[in-house]
Amino acid sequence: MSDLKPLSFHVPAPAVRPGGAPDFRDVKIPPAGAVDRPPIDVAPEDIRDLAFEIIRVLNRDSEAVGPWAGLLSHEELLEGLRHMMTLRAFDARMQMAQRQGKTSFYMQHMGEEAVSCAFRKALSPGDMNFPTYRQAGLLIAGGYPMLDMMCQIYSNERDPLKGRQLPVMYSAREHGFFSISGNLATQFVQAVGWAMASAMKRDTKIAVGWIGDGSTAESDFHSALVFASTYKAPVVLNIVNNQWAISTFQGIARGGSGTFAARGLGFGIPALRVDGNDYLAVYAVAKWAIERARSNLGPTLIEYVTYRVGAHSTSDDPSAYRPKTESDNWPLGDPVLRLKNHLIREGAWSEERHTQAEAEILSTVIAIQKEAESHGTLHSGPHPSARDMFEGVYEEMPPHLRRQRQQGGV
Amino acid sequence: MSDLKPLSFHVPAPAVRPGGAPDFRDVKIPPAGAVDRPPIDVAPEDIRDLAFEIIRVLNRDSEAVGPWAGLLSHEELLEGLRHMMTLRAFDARMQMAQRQGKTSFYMQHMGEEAVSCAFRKALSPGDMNFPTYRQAGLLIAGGYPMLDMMCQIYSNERDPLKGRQLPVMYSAREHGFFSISGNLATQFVQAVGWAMASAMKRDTKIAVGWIGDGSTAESDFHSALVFASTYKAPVVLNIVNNQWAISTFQGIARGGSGTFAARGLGFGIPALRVDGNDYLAVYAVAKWAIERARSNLGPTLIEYVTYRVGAHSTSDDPSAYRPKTESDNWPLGDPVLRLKNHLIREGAWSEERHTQAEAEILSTVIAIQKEAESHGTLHSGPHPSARDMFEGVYEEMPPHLRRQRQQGGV
Amino acid sequence: MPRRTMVEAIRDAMDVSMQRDDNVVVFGEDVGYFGGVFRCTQGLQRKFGSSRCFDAPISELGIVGTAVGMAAYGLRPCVEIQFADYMYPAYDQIVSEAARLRYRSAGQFTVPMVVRMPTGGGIFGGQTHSQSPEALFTHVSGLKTVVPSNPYDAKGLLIAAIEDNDPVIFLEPKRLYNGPFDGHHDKPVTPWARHALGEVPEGHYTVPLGKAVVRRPGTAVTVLAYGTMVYVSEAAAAETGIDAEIIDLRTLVPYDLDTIVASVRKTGRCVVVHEATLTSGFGAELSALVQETCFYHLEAPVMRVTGWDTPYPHAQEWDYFPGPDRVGRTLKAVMEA
Amino acid sequence: MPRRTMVEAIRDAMDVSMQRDDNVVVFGEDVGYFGGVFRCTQGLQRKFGSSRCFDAPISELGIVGTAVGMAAYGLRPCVEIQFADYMYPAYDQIVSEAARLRYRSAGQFTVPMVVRMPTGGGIFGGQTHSQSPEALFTHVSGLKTVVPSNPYDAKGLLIAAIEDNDPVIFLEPKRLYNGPFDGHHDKPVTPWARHALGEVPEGHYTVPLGKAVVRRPGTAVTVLAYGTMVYVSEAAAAETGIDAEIIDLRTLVPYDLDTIVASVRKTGRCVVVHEATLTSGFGAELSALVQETCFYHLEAPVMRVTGWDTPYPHAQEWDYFPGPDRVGRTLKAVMEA
Ligand SMILES: Cc1ncc(C[n+]2csc(CCOP(=O)(O)OP(=O)(O)O)c2C)c(N)n1
Ligand SMILES: Cc1ncc(C[n+]2csc(CCOP(=O)(O)OP(=O)(O)O)c2C)c(N)n1
Ligand SMILES: [Mg+2]
Ligand SMILES: [Mg+2]
Repeated sequence: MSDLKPLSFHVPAPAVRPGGAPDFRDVKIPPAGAVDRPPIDVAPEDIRDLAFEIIRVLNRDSEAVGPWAGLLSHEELLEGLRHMMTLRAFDARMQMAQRQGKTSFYMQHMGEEAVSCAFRKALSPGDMNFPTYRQAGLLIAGGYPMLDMMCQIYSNERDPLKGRQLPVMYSAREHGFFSISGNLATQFVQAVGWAMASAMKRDTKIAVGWIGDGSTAESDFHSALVFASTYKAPVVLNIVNNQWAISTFQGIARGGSGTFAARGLGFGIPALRVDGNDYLAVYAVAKWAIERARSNLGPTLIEYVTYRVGAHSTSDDPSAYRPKTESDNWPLGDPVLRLKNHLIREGAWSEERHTQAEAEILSTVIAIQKEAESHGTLHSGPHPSARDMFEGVYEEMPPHLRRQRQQGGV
Repeated sequence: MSDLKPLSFHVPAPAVRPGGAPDFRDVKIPPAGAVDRPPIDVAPEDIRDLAFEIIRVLNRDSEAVGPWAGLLSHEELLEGLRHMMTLRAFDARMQMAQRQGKTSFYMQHMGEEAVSCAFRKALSPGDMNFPTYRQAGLLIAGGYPMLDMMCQIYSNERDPLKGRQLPVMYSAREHGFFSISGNLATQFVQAVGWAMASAMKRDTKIAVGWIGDGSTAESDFHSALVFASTYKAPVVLNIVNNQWAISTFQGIARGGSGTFAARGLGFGIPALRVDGNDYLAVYAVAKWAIERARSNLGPTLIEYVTYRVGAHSTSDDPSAYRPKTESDNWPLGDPVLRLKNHLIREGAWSEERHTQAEAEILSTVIAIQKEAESHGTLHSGPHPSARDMFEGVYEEMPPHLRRQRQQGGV
Repeated sequence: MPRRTMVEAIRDAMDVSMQRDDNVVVFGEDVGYFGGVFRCTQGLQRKFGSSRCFDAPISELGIVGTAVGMAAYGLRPCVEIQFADYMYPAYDQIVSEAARLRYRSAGQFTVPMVVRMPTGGGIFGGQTHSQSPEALFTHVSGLKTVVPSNPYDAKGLLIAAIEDNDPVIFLEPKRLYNGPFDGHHDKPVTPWARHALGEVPEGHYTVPLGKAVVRRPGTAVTVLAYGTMVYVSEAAAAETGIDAEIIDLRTLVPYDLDTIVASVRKTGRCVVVHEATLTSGFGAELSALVQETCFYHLEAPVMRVTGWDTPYPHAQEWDYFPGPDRVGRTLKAVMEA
Repeated sequence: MPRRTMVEAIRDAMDVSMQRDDNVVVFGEDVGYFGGVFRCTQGLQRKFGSSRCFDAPISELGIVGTAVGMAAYGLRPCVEIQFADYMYPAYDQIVSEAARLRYRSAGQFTVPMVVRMPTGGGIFGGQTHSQSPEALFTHVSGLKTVVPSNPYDAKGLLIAAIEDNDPVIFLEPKRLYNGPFDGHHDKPVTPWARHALGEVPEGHYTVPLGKAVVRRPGTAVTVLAYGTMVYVSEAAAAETGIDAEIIDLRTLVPYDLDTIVASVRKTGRCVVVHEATLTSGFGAELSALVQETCFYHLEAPVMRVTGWDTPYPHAQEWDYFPGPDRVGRTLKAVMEA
């Protein structure tokens, strides 16, 4: 042992940095239709390989192929397309509103629209999502009023959260959308608790946890797997792997040859990976996992392989840490475009109708935005009152807070 | 969806409870010698199956068989036997001392002696363990003075930790033994940090994290895997699965068809399971993992399958939650007996020499105990002083603590 | 009326609550089959089934995190952290989630959850079985923090906490589980059976959160205490002969300022006693509040007697613990000031 | 002398420390290639290589937990938590491990580690980018807690913290990163280039931990403040015309009692100001200390001006923030008391 070589420290780095040419050669993409669709009561140990595959339905020719295809009608797919287009238009407007100083902060979904929009379609009323800030598609596809979303973003007098929360940190219980936390990952384990409660009460509702690739490093992710597997909770645990966590690529979170889905294997939790830019694949996998949960078969862990096309938030500029054109080279393409092309190929849609729909959607969004702004923006008010600030800390305001409110003169 | 069946809540329970007959039928034990020994630079994805096997060397006939056998001489094995016997004698005496009120608390190792004693043998000077309270074998096999251990247990005037720590929460930097924390799991990730530091400094030393099966549920376990895999830290991560966590069986921590070792798979960390009651198997696996770490090949996760024969601690009575005779039925037997029988079969040992060694060891332990007690016990003193209580909170005592020491009159 | 230990009273509170409300569930490490390392949940699993009372993995984060989800769903989880010293892994879920959820969701989601944990020293538990972290909760808006000092209050406060619609941290002074303890560790233990506050009514009753109680009326000096320190203060008053008015706060947040102010304005002197370390302990808040509200009535500085600013040591337990001697000395000092 | 922003001064402190001592390493979320979301570590990876400055997974527990291991090995990690609001997952490693290790190992293992984190409000960050959790550290024996208020101090204190052999929590008031801020949010931002304390010497120097400084000498009332509140207090003094003596504490623990006592004994009055919520905030400790040590010199109660006991709201930021008006009103009240 005297001729020991010194150790060396390894810090993973992405294939390219700004200035370099985008390179996704190490992202292995199996062909569409290639991955089996096991029965929902499959033994988790029999499908361990699915944690290292990618389930895909739409192929390069925009056809829906393989065992996960064929679940949605054209009408349903057109509705899905509209949801994604609406989310994209909404994002564009709010992003601009932030630049205009009408709110402090915004976070967009560009490139990831299929994940939340398609997943939402597979849920039933009463099911509860525990989302991150990048699943507004759940609200849009779930029919939550866009006006409420905008009023919250503007922290105006009509803000359903009374100005207390950051923009985009929505809460909509009636729409199966849990209050978003600014602290990453905390809600992944709460989803498991909700699901446990549903099982305890012999309810039929399930819960859904959402987390980003980077956030899987947080402790709550682990607790969620521990509790979900121990109590076979009726929960779907969704990991949205959009390749980036602010400025760090997924190699800082993933750990060598592992996958995020494969984190489930040590817990006996069925683990699937899916093409997150494929509306049909996302829906199919979501439906499979939701059925498992609802049939009391326990949790499923799903990794959505997608790409964050935009900046992390309005406070971020990704050109500082990745090539500007990286997103153009993302091998799974654009979810809106892929679904549009599929519907055109199926004869259910056309370029013209798409262009027209785009214009229609935009003008609807703009109309709602106008209405929202008539209730105020962060910049110009009117805002929720200072009184609102003191309310709701407890069910009843305790004496010390009442004294403080008096001191505050409100 | 109108005819949905209500969900139901699942709480895992052990096969038997007090009053029932012990039943280990669901513990699958592969035959000794059956599991391959891959090269240390194997790709983690090529040995995923090892996370669901058990590496064993000693067979039912006390022979050492298979690819993991043949690494230790008889002399070395005899030394190992002596370490385990010493730990057992030490435990017996300290357990009794606690009953006699000479200390507040004790935790024994009965049944798990091979794990820490054999692992220690594979380490080099300068390597650092981050142990739990059930690895005193690392100290005994590492030559740490038993007198120091006892003085710490008694919190007497010669206590190297000055009365500040609970009994059994040793600290011995010079012996590669990190200060034990009373908070479970916290040190698993610290081990990774130590290993990262060693790699950063181009040192040749490695670190070893230790954790119990139950404690793998804690967050630090997850962080350790995240950081170890990200930075390929030169660390061995040891999970001692002794089937119990105080009163809860491992089903409360494991999650269905997973194994503790398989937690490594999602991180691309090689994961092995080993017969923890087989001194030879533990040594062989330890050596493999330590060589990997020292060759800059990164972390290894090892699950030691063993059984906690005794109570959790002197505050615990296991007859309240498991059959009294359960330990007699543990299919992997007793580590001391198995090594003894192997050495006898090899012609290197005999019943007589064993009995004689037992007596010798006991009298040595008793002699040291006498000496330790001459320096005081918790019951009767002399103890470290109240002055010691105020020292060492910071490198230099800050003014406010100096004032408090004055007020305390010391 | 039956006499109960504090352990029995706490168990009884959960039993009564579980009977009255199906939504009350109890879980934690070793809490189910075994009934908890201090036996506070013994028999509940057998009585209510393992969907109502069960063992949890060793993850304080997971215990509180799932409880937050359950509470938001509509249950009333009452969870146990095995020792308060082990609450830190759950601290994020308590502070960032349980305490904030009602506020940030504008009341859409609430967290009617109780987190029970044994607190304090006196059992030779060393630095990880002896801590008193109450100040880490009292600083967090949205939490209520309760510390009972006897079986009667423990039962009534715990039922009130379970019925409360906000998250409540319920700190159980473990040295009081089996009897009152005045710090004279060399004297035999008094059982609750011989103490009036060991009388615990059957069935449902509550002791309201946010109300302190005068344990010993007096005129010379007000002592603000809670948990074990109530008995230590009583002993100190008895042994010094100082006619102290001893207030048992019971709830730290929301605190009962009226009771405190009325007493200090009467006595003109105040001593605050707790086991937790001094700096930034809850005693600091009490001291600040008293001088803010009673400045013109104070004849001497408000003094604090607390654990020292060191980790809780093992061998030096009785040097660390603020016993009747230390409290008595401070009472005298305040009287002479 | 060069003028620097506080961000530059902090970066410079790490740069200087990394040059002088190979054992200093810097890591955290987005800290490596990108240089940190507030740019405090920009350029360090390029200069010192990715073994000395690197990106970490999003696990505050892991960041601090590995740093504890590195520090015990012999390095001097200086890690960043992206916002103080995200320190809770690391709280167990800070409290149970970093703060206790020297003590429980009788000095065999020590934790010369710095945990930097942006703190405080004023940037419309809402409840999870605005918190001031200093009291959660000041209650923990074994930790030091530092809050600089200007570039000069930030550099000198951070170098001192990195060279300190105990764990130091280094809270950086994010609203001060680019200029002093007195709470008048509607006025244009003053850059550090126009402030004397924006003068930052090149190279190595330290500002010792545990020493406060008088920012504005005065005779009427002592104001105890730190971070952003130093400027708010200055504005309040100027606007009320009250001759306040403003003390910038700089280090909260160990605190500089001598400077505090000397001032309060002189002025006979004291106001404590911080952004953190009132109850059990560090202001409570300061208030308690002042009245314990200066009781007979006090002509009015020690008063506190702080954030309210609510989560930090988004829209009502300026109703929440203790600005010059609120401080001024309290100064007047204390003068009239
Ligand atoms: C506990 C915590 N730590 C750090 C942050 C700061 N932060 C906000 S978003 C983010 C990156 C998250 O990345 P990922 O989980 O991949 O989600 P994505 O943004 O890609 O959807 C970070 C580090 C936070 N909000 N909470
Ligand atoms: C953070 C924390 N939570 C809970 C405990 C209480 N506790 C001490 S040992 C133990 C069981 C640990 O079981 P396991 O990890 O399997 O180790 P074993 O005792 O079997 O060696 C528990 C729950 C603790 N010490 N620390
Ligand atoms: Mg991401
Ligand atoms: Mg165990």
